[in-house]
Amino acid sequence: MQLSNKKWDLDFFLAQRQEALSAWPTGAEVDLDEAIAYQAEIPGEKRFVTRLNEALAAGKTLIQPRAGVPLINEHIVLLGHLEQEGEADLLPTTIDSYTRLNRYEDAQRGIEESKVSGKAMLNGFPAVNHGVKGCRMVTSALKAPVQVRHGTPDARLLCEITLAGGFTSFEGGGISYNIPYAKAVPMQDTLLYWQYVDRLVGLYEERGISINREPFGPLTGTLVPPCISNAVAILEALLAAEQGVKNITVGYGQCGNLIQDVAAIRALEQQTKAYFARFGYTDVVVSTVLHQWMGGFPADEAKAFAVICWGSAVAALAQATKVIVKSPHEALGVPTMEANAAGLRATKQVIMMLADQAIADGERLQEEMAIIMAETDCILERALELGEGDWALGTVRGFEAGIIDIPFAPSRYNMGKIMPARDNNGAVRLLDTGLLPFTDKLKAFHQAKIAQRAQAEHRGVSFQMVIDDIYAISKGRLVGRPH
Amino acid sequence: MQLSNKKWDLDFFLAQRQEALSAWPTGAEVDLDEAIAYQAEIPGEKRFVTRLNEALAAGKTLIQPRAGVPLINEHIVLLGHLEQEGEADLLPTTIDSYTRLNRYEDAQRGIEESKVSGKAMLNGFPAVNHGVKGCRMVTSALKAPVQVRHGTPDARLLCEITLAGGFTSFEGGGISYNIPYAKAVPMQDTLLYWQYVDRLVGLYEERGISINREPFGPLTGTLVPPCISNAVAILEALLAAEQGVKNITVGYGQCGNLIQDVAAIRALEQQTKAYFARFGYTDVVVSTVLHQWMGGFPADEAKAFAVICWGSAVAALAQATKVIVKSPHEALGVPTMEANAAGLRATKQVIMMLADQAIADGERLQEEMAIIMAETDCILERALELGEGDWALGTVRGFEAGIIDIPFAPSRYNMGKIMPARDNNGAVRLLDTGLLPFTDKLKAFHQAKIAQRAQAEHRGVSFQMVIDDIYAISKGRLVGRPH
Amino acid sequence: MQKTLVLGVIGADVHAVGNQILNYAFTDAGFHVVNLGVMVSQEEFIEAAIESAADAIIVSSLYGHGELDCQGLRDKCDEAGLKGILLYVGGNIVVGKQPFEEVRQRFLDMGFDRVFGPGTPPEAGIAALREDLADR
Amino acid sequence: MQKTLVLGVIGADVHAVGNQILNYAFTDAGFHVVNLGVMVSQEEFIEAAIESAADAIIVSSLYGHGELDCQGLRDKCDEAGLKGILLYVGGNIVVGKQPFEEVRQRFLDMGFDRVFGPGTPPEAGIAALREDLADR
Ligand code: B12
Ligand code: B12
Repeated sequence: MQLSNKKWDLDFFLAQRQEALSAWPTGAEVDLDEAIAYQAEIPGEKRFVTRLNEALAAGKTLIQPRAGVPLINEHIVLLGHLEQEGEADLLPTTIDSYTRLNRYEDAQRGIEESKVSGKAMLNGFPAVNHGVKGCRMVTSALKAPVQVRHGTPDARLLCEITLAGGFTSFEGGGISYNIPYAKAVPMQDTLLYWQYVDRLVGLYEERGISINREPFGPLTGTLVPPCISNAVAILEALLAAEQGVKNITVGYGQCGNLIQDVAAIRALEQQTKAYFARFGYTDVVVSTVLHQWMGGFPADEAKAFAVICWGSAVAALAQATKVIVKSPHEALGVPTMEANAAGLRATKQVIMMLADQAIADGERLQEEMAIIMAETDCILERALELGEGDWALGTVRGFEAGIIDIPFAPSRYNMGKIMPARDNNGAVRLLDTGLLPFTDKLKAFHQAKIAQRAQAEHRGVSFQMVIDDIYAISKGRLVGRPH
Repeated sequence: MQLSNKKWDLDFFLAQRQEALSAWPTGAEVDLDEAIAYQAEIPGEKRFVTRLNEALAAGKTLIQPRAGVPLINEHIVLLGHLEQEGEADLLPTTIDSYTRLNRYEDAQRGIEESKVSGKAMLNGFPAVNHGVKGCRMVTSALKAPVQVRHGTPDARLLCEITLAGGFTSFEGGGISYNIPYAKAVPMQDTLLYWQYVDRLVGLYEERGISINREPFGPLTGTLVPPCISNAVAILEALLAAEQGVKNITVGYGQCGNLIQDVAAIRALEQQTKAYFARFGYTDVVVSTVLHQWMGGFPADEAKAFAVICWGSAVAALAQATKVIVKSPHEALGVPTMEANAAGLRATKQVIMMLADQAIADGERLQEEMAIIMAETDCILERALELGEGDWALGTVRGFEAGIIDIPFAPSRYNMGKIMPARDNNGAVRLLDTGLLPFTDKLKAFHQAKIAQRAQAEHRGVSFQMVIDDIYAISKGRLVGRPH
Repeated sequence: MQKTLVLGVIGADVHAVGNQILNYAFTDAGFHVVNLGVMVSQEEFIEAAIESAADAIIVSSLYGHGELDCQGLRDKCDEAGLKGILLYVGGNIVVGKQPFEEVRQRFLDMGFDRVFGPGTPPEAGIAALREDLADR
Repeated sequence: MQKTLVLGVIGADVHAVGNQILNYAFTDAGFHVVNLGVMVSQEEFIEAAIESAADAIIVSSLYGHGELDCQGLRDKCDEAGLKGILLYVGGNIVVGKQPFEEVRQRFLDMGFDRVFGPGTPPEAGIAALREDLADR
C-alpha cells in the first residue's frame, strides 16, 4: 500500500479494520455504533477535550500522572487514589510493554502471573486483553477523564478497544511511538498504522464525539534538542489533522534550562498553529503539554522531588495546558500509588503558586524562540521538499536522509548521527549537528555554544561531555561538569 | 545613655562589658585575648567569611539549614547529619526561645527536663548555658562553618560566649531581632544592645578575626513587602558598619512572586552597597541571603517540598549568596534531622540544576526593581531626616512615626498600620500604606494593584483578602482567592 | 448571652499572626474576646479571666515550649477561684512532629478540656466552644 | 587476553541510553564487546555468545519485565553448551521499588552470577568482571 498524506476514504479504512480487529479475540467486542452511543453518554467534565479547552481558556495548567497496573480492580484503586489523594486533573492508563508490541499472549501470561504472585508482573495495564468491558469498568469508575498512554508502534487494535472502552484521549504518533519505542519497525508502516488511528478518531469526530490526540513529545527523553521534538510534534499534528483529528495536544519534554524550555513550549504552540493555518487545518484546537524531566532521575527521593518541582515550575511559567508528572520513585521503578500521589501533590502546589506568573517576554526568551523556530523550519521545509509536498513521504524520506534525527533512539530507521550536549547555561545544543539541514549560521551557533562550555570547563569537546550530561541530573546537577 | 550612630569608644564598650558578662555564670569563661587566639586557629574553610567570599566570587549559592537541640552531643550529631546527609555548605546553631529572652534559668530547666525525658524540651540550643566550652565542642566537631541564629533582643552575652566558642557568624540586629521577636522592648534599648554586638565583632575584626554578621531579613515572615525588609536590612547594615563590622549578609524572605523576589534581592544588594558608598563604609563586603518561604507552610510533606523547591529556584535565579532552607516538617514542628536533611538535599538539587541560569535582565524585572528601590529610598531618606542625619535616632523616630512599619509584628513599638496583600500576580503589595512616607505615585501604584486583584476576584478590598493570603500557601496556592 | 473568651499566646512565644486571626474569627463568630496577644504568662491569663468573668481561656502555643509553659495552669486557675473554667490549648504545642494522640493525652492530663493540633482552623475551635458553652 | 562480553537489553525493552553507555564503558575498559542493543531475545544472547566464544553475557533490563524475560536463560545456556558462562543482570530489573536483597536472591536463584540494582555505575560491573574473569 502506498503511503501518502491524504485522508483515507472510508471504504479503505473499513477494509483495514477487519484485519486490525482480528488480532486478538477482544477485537470482536468492538461495535462502532454502540461505541459512539456509549461515548455520547460520557458527560463533559469526564471528557479530555472539555477539560483541556477550559484550561486553555482560563490559562490554567492541569496535572496528569502516568500509571498502570496489570489487574482491573487494582488499576481502578490506583487511579482513584491519584485523583483523590494526588489531586490529578487528568488521568492516564499506561499500557504495559508487551501490549505495546502486540504480544498479547505474553501480556496474558503477565496477567495470570500477577494474579498468582500478588505482585504486578507487568509494567502497565494490558487494555487489549481486558477488552472493551474491562476498559469501561475503569473509565466509568473515575471522576476525571482518562487517556491511553503507551508507546505502541501499531496501536490500531488498542485504539479501537480503548475508545470503545470510554477513554477520551489517545497518546502517540507514527514517529514518536516508533523511533524511541522500537528497533525494527519501518517508518512507512507506523505512519500507516497511525493514519488508521487518526482516521478512527476522525470518524468519532464526524459522529459528534470529540477525542483528544497527543503526539508523544519527549521521544527518547534524553537531551533531545527542542527543534527535533517540535518538528516531530508538528509533523504528527499535521498528519493527524489530515485524517480528521480536531483536538491536539503537542508535547515537549523539559530540557532543564528555564529560558530554553519556556521558549520551546511557546515556539511549539505558535508553529503548530502556523503550519495548521498554512495547510488549511483551521478548525483544530491546539493545546500544549510539558513533561517533567524525562531522563535519568536521582535515586534520592528529596532530590527527585526537586526535579519534579522544577519541572512543574517550568510548566507553569510556560503556561503549558497540562504537565505530565513524575514520582519520587522514578529512578527505582514503577511508583507505588502513594509515591505517585506525592509527586502530583508537589506538582499541584507549584502549579498553584505560579498560576498567576507566566513568563511571556524578555529578550533572551525571544532570542531563544527565534533559534528554535528557525531550526524547526529548516527541518520541516526540507522534509516537505523531500516529500514533494507530502508530509508523510517527507517524514519517511526525512528520516532516511537524517535531516530528522533523534538522539539515543533504538530504531534502526533513525540516522543516529546528531549528538546533543548542554551549553554553559545548561541549554541543550548540538555537539554534532549530523545531517540536520541547518543554515551555516545555525550550525555556527551550536558550535560556538559548545565551544564556550568546553572553554569554561578547560577541556576539549568530546563524547565524555555527553556522558557527563546524561548522568548529570541523576547525580544532582544540570550540566555534567568534570569532577 | 544617649543613643547615636557613632562608633563606641573602647572604654565605653569595656565598661558595658562587665554588666553583659555577669548576666550568667558562664560569662566568666570569656577572655577576649584567649578567644581571639582560639579563633585565629580556625582554618579558612571553617570560617563563614571565607566561604561566603568564595561563593560571591564564583557566583554560587550556598545552602544552610536551621537547627538546634538542647543537649550538646545531640546537637553535634544533628549538625553532623546535616553536613553529611544534607550536603549543607554552612551550618547553624538555632538558639532556644528562653535564651533569646535571657531567661537562662528556664533554659536550664529545659536542659534538665530534656535529659530526664529523653525528648527535646527546648526549641533550640541554649548556648549561654552550655558556655564557651560547650560551644567549642560543637564548632570544632564539624567541617562546615557554624553561625548563631536566634531572635534575641539583648544578645550581648550570647555573642560574647558564641564568638569565644568558635562561631564565625552571628545573625540579628536591633530592629529585626526586636520587632518580630518581642512585645515590650523599646527600640532604643535593642539598638544599644546591638551596637554592643557590632562593636564586639568590630573588635575581633581589628584583631584580624573576620566575623560575618547577618541582619534577619524575613522579619515576621508573613507578607512583608520587600521595601520594608530591605529598608530594615540596610539600616542594620549601616549601624553595624559604623561599629566596625566588615562582612555583612543582607537578607530577604521569599514573598512568592518570581519577578518581585529576584528584584528584591537585586535591589537589596545594590542599595546596601549604594548607602555604604554614600556614607563612607567602602571596605565592607556585602553578600545576600534568601530565606525560603517564611510564612505558614502546608502540612503535607510533598507540598512542603514544593514550597522548599520553589524557594530554592528563586534563590538560584536571583543568585543569592546563600539560601536558608526549610524542612518538610515545617508546618508541624521542629524537624527531625532526617526531614531537615531532606529539605537540604532537595534544595541542593534545585540550586545545582539552576546554577548556571541567573535571571538578570527583563523589562518587568527592571520595573519591579525600580519600584522597590524608590519605596526603600522614601523610607530611608525620611528616617535620616527624622534622625537629623543620625541613622540610629532615625530608626527610633521612624518606628515611632510609623514611617517604618512591620506587618503582624508583636511589638508595641511598631505602629502596625500598614496592611499587605497580594496583587493579581501574587506580588506582595500594600492594601493600606499606613504612614509609610511614599510618594503619591507609589501610593497610587499599590492601590491600583490591589484594586485590579479585587476586580479579578469580583469582591471588594477587605481584611478577608489578607486572611486568605495568610492561609494561601498552606492551603496550596499563592494568592488567596475566594472559595 | 454573649460568652467571653480570654485569648493569648503563652510563655515566651511571639507568634503573632495566628493570634490576630483567632481574635478576628472568634469576634466575628459572636464571642467577646479579651485578647492578650503574645508572650502571656499564666498569671496574666488568670487575671484577665477573673477581671472579665470569662467563660473560657484559649491558650495558643506555637513555638514548642507549650509543654513547659502550660504545666500547672489548671491548678493555678483552681486556686484563683476559676474552678471548672473551660481551658483550650492549640497550635504547635510540643517540640517536633509527635504522634498527636499522645500529645493530646498529655495535655488532657494537665487539665485542658480540649487540645487542638497544628493548623487547626478557627472554625474547629468555634464549633467546640459553641458545644461546650451551650449549657453554661 | 582480551575477554569477550555479549551485551544487550532483554525482552521487549527499548531503553537504549544505558546500553550505549555500557558499550562505551566496557570497551573503554578493554573488553571486546558484542553489543546486541535493545529488544534482545534469550536466543539472540545465546547465539551471539556461541558465535563470539564469549566469556560473559551481560543482560540489562530496565522496563520492569526483567523477571518474566529472564526466566530459563541459564537452562537455555546450559542446553546450548554454554555451561558455566558468566551471567550478569542489572538495571531496574523488577516492577516497582522492591527490597533489593529479595530481588537479588530471586535472580541468583534463576542462575545469574551477579545481580546489580538500579543506577549501578558501569565501574561496578567492570570491577566485578575483572574479578570473576581473572582466573578464567
Ligand atoms: C529515558 C527513559 C525512557 C525513555 C527511553 C528512551 C530509549 N529508547 O532509550 C522512554 C520515554 C521511551 C521510556 C519508555 C518506557 N519506560 Co522508561 N525510563 C526512562 C528513565 C527516565 C531513564 C532511563 C535512562 O536512560 N537512564 C540513564 C542511563 C544511563 O541509566 P540506566 O538506563 O539506568 O542504565 C545504567 C544502569 O542501569 C546500569 N546498568 C544497566 N544494565 C546493567 C547491567 C549490569 C551488569 C551493570 C553492572 C549495570 C547495568 O548501567 C547503565 C549505564 O550507566 C528511567 C528512570 C530513571 N532511571 O530515571 C525510566 C524507566 C526505566 N522506564 C520505565 C518504564 C516502565 C517505561 C515504559 C513502560 C513506559 C512507562 N510506563 O512509563 C516504557 C517502556 C518502553 C519499553 N518497551 O521498554 C520504568 C521501569 C519500571 C520498573 N522497572 O519498575 C522506569 C524505571 C521509570 C519508572 N520509575 O517507572 N523510558
Ligand atoms: C511565621 C513564623 C515565625 C515568625 C513569627 C513572626 C511573628 N512574630 O508572628 C518568626 C520568623 C519570627 C518565627 C520565630 C520563631 N519560630 Co516560628 N514559625 C512561623 C511559621 C512559619 C508560621 C506561623 C504562622 O504565622 N502561621 C500562620 C497562622 C495563621 O497559623 P498558626 O500560627 O498555626 O495559628 C493558627 C492555628 O495554629 C490555630 N490555633 C492556634 N492556637 C489555637 C488554639 C485553639 C484553641 C485553636 C482551636 C486553634 C489554634 O489557629 C491559628 C489561626 O488559624 C511556623 C510554621 C508553620 N506553621 O508553617 C513556624 C513555627 C511555629 N516556629 C517555630 C519556631 C521553633 C520558631 C523559633 C524558635 C525560631 C526557630 N527555631 O526557627 C522562633 C520563636 C520565637 C519565639 N520566641 O516565639 C516552630 C515551632 C516548633 C515546634 N512547635 O516544634 C515552627 C512550627 C516551625 C518549625 N517547624 O520549626 N516564626
